[in-house]
Amino acid sequence: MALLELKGLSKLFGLNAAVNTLDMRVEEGQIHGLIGPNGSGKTTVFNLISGFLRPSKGKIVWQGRDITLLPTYKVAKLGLGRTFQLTALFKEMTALQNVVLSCHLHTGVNLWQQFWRNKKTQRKEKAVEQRAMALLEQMGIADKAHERAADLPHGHAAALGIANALATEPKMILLDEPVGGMNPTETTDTMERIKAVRDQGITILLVEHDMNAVMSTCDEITCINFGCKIAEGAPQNVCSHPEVIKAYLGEEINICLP
Amino acid sequence: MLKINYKQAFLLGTSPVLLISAPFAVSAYKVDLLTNLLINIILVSSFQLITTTGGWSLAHVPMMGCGAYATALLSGKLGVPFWVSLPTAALAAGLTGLAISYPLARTKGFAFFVASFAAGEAIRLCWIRFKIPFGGHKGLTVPPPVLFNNVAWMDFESAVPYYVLTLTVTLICLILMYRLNSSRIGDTWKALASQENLAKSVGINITKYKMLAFSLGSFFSGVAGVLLAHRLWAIEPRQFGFTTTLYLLVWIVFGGSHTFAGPIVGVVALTFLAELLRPLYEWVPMIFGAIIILILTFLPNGLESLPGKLRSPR
Amino acid sequence: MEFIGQTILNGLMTSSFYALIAVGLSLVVGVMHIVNFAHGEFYMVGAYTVWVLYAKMHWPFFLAVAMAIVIVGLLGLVSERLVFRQAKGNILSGFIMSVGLVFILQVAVVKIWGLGKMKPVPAAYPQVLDLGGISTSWQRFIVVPATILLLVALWNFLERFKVGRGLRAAAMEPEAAALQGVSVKKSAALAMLLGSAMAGAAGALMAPIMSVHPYMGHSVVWTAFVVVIVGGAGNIRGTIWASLFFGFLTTIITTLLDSTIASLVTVLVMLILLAIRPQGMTGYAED
Amino acid sequence: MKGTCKPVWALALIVCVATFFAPGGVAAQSEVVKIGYNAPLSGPAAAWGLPGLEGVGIWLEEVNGAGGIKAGDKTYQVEIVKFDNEGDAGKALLGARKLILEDKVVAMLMLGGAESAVVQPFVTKEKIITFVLIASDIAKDRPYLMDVTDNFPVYHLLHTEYIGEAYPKAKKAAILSQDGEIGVAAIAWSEAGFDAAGIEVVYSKPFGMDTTDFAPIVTAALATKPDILSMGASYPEFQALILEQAYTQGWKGIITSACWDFKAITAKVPVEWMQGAVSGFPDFDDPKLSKTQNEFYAKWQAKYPDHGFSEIVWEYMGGLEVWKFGVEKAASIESEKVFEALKASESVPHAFGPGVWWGKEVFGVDNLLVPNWPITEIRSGKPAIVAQKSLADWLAKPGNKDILFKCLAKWKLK
Repeated sequence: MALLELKGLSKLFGLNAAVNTLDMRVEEGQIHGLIGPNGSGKTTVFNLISGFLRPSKGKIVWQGRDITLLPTYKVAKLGLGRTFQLTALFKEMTALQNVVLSCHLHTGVNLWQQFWRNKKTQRKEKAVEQRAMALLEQMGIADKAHERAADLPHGHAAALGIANALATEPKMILLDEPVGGMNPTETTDTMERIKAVRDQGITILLVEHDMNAVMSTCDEITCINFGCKIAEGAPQNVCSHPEVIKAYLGEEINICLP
Repeated sequence: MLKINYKQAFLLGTSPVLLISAPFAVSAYKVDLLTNLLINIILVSSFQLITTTGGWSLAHVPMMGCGAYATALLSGKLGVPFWVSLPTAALAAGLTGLAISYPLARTKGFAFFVASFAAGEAIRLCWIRFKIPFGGHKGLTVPPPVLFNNVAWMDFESAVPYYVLTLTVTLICLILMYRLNSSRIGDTWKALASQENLAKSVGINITKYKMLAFSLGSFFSGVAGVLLAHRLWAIEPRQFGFTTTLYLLVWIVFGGSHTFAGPIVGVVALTFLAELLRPLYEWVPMIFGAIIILILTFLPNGLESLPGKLRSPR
Repeated sequence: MEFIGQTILNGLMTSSFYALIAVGLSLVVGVMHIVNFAHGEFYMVGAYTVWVLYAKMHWPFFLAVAMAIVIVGLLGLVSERLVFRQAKGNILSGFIMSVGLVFILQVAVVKIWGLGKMKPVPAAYPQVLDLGGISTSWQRFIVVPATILLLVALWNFLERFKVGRGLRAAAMEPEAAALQGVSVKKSAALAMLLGSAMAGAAGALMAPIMSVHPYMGHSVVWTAFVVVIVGGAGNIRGTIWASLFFGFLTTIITTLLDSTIASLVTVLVMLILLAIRPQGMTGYAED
Repeated sequence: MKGTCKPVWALALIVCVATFFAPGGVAAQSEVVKIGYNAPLSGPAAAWGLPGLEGVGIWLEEVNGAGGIKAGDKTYQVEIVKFDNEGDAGKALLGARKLILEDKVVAMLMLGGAESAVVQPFVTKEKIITFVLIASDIAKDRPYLMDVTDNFPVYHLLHTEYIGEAYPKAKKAAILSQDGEIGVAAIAWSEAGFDAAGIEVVYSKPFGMDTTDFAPIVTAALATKPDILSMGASYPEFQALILEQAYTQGWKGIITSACWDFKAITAKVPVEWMQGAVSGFPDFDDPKLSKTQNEFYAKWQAKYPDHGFSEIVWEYMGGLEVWKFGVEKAASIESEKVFEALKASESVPHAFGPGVWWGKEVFGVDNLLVPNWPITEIRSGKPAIVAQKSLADWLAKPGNKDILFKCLAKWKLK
């Protein structure tokens, strides 16, 4: 059974269909790439899955359960994390505080305990902090734990974004352009970390413009244009698909395999 | 746990002495001013709880009014003692806040602004329209609190004992609010104000947290309302009208809303300014207006950002 | 029958007053994203201009109205330049600054012309207009055609002229407008000029039939806001419909019940609409 | 622990700075007697406070110029200490505390209304005599509150009686007044007056304080076809708008009100239409008033040529005049003694003639100074005194008292 399944998903803005009867399956344990030219509706798909937008038609099925109309925070609770384009962070807080806050779902501390903070709560908070620190370490930014998120350079900010998403203990994360605006070294590093996350058993759905990065990491790719699926399959197959080449014509024609 | 150094111990020891001895150094009128100032400090700090979540409520002063009206009905009409009516009335304000926070939490930014005004105004119009039990424009009378009968120094009709009572309540409220603000809950509020979408995506139920902030803010403003009502001995709807709201906003903008201390700095500074300018009463609104425009132009984050600016002039 | 006719006439006149004051505010809120609380004070300055020019210096009424439009329009332009531009699009700063402006203008007017009782502005057209049993004064009736005239003029300006179209675009889709080369600063200044001029016109036309005093703006500005919110900021057509709706709603409820209930219903209608459609109403989305 | 300390220090710091910065009270000079003026001086309600200062200023010049006020063998210069309460009851109480505790005033002038409820418990405790402009503020638990100038709303009984006598054909009356303490009092007393005069009250619904558009209200009132339109105690800015509406909606009849802003009204409606309108306040140049009043008016007119005259100009000053009378009688400036001397006087001079103390029957205490109240009618574009009526006579008429009590009970004022 697929982990996530989109069934005939559509989203209309006025009369324009940003997403048009899209069917898609994401298998567990894979890195699944979602590509398409600018304005083809990739981010809209993410927003639909994570509950920021309500689809006009169709269904979103998560582990066999219909989550189409759930609000975002409940989707997150079910184990579906995400990051944002241009990396959204809690800018005024330190990197560590960011991750601690993102552990929100799994602190085991209710509101009253958060306010009162007895010994037991403090112990629990300590544990959360340690877990957050471990996540930072995993993303390679442990040395930046006490810097303000707003002051982090772009590469580190992106890593922190992923750490935030991981903190929700997801089964799957949606990454929205994780390497956008990075230099080649940063890109390679980040992609390696993403692979490491996958190897931990977390499924990844990824929107990315950097074709080299996509081709070298993804196990499976879906290409959409004008909200419609035009190709799906292994990277090599999608890359050479005539529809895909046509869609990318005039944009990034130099798609090549490594 | 109890690692207090000497400086802290000294401050902690001396401050209560100063706080309690201060009123004996000045006239009874000044003591009343101080009492009013303390009440306003609760008001701005409780407002800060709400602004932390990113919403500037225009219903906060009517929420204070809820506390005042509740205590007027409880202790004035039903004869409930002050001890009981203080928390009960504050709770009433908190519950009213909870009720109106549901529609309000759905809105944000500009829409929140006007919707909160509508909610506050609706409450105020109810006090005016429903003469029973709210007394219409005439308002209600509130008895001075009696804690113990026939204890001279506990006569809360006079300024100094009431100041001490207000001081105690203010301290308790400030400590609670400060803890709240610096707890994980406070962090979550700040987080959802700065990055609502990210907060949602890490599983925070932002509606719940916004409603929590709004009702807690209303609860503490209700406390301020109770203290005000028992010092004024009578309340009327006009006291909780839009002019008071404007002054509340001016205080906060003047002090800055990003830190716990900012709003308090604002209300204290402007209260003194107003007292110093008393001889120029006709000009006071204009001076306030000019100050506000200048502050927002040159110091957009309020007085609290001044030390930072002085340290690192850009 | 007469009672119903009179109520319809009353509702019509209230609606045109709402439209006159709200359309200008709608432009300002829509284009500049500033909750201009001083709009009511602009209205007050318009009324004072008519009092000074028409009642004290005996200029012809419509010349005084025209002058009020010009003066208040310029006042709006100046306050945009000196005050609102500093808010840099921050809604809260803009609002608080406009509150500062309210205090300044009120005190200035009190200091120049004094407080005390309302300023008497005689009716320029006091004749009674009798429409078969229902009646009003010409002075009051004039507001209806004048409003229609001003709104048509504004509409034409926004439709026909390039700057006007740019302004409308800036209100509806700020990013798209910026892409098309509409200067944000210029359109803000223009919106402020036009919006304030409308407030000046409202004050000037209402001066003979309202009480002219330094705080007269306070009572109308929230009504104007309710109309703008429900009609959609920057949406002229919506604002006019909302004016008609609230004009008749308040008139009917005031006639049958009382004015406090009318205010209560008005704010509740706004609250409910905002709760149902939090973003839709304002014409532009946040963030 | 750290989290707990911070607010405590901060607060201590604030309070300390406050105590040291706050300007201290100035010691009272022995030769000066201070009177508090606790009224709205800024904001929307300032129209009820500022004009009074004009009259008070003229009075001070006169009294201090003549050497001051004599209390026994001592002479005092009178000083007015102003406090702007912005029309806010809470600020009014703060002001009362400042004036009495810090400035040591011996009497206080106030507008009254909602502020009285808030200020009176404190004033009663301090035993400071307070003069207000609203007679219905008088109450048993406010022994030191007096109204010595304005007989509002009591004189509504006399206006209505006069209308009943002068216009026997008028049978139906509509009362339009705002929904506030003052407005509702006017409605209740007017209703009693009309009832006693055999006139049916067909409309008496109070309108909201924030009303700006009177068309629907007037339409609703006129639908009851009244012969008389009473504006109760409508604020001047409301009166002009109500009358403009009544005129443009084609109504004709007898108009009455507590007082006029005649200049503002006749800007909106023709003077002829206002002919015969009944009210209780003459302009002070009325030849039927005493020479003192005429002279006061002339002086005021010379000083403030473009201000419109209103009873507010006179009323606070009228309080001072009565206080002066009390001081001379008591031969002391002490508040309690002045109060007792005033209450012991059989008759106290009032601008409209000698007045007597009344109020016990309705308010529970005789703290209202009642002269024979003038009735004015608009004659050739100006209010002119046409009669002077006595409250005692009205009350003596059989059945009148019962009607009054019934109406007060109906409006929950007793």
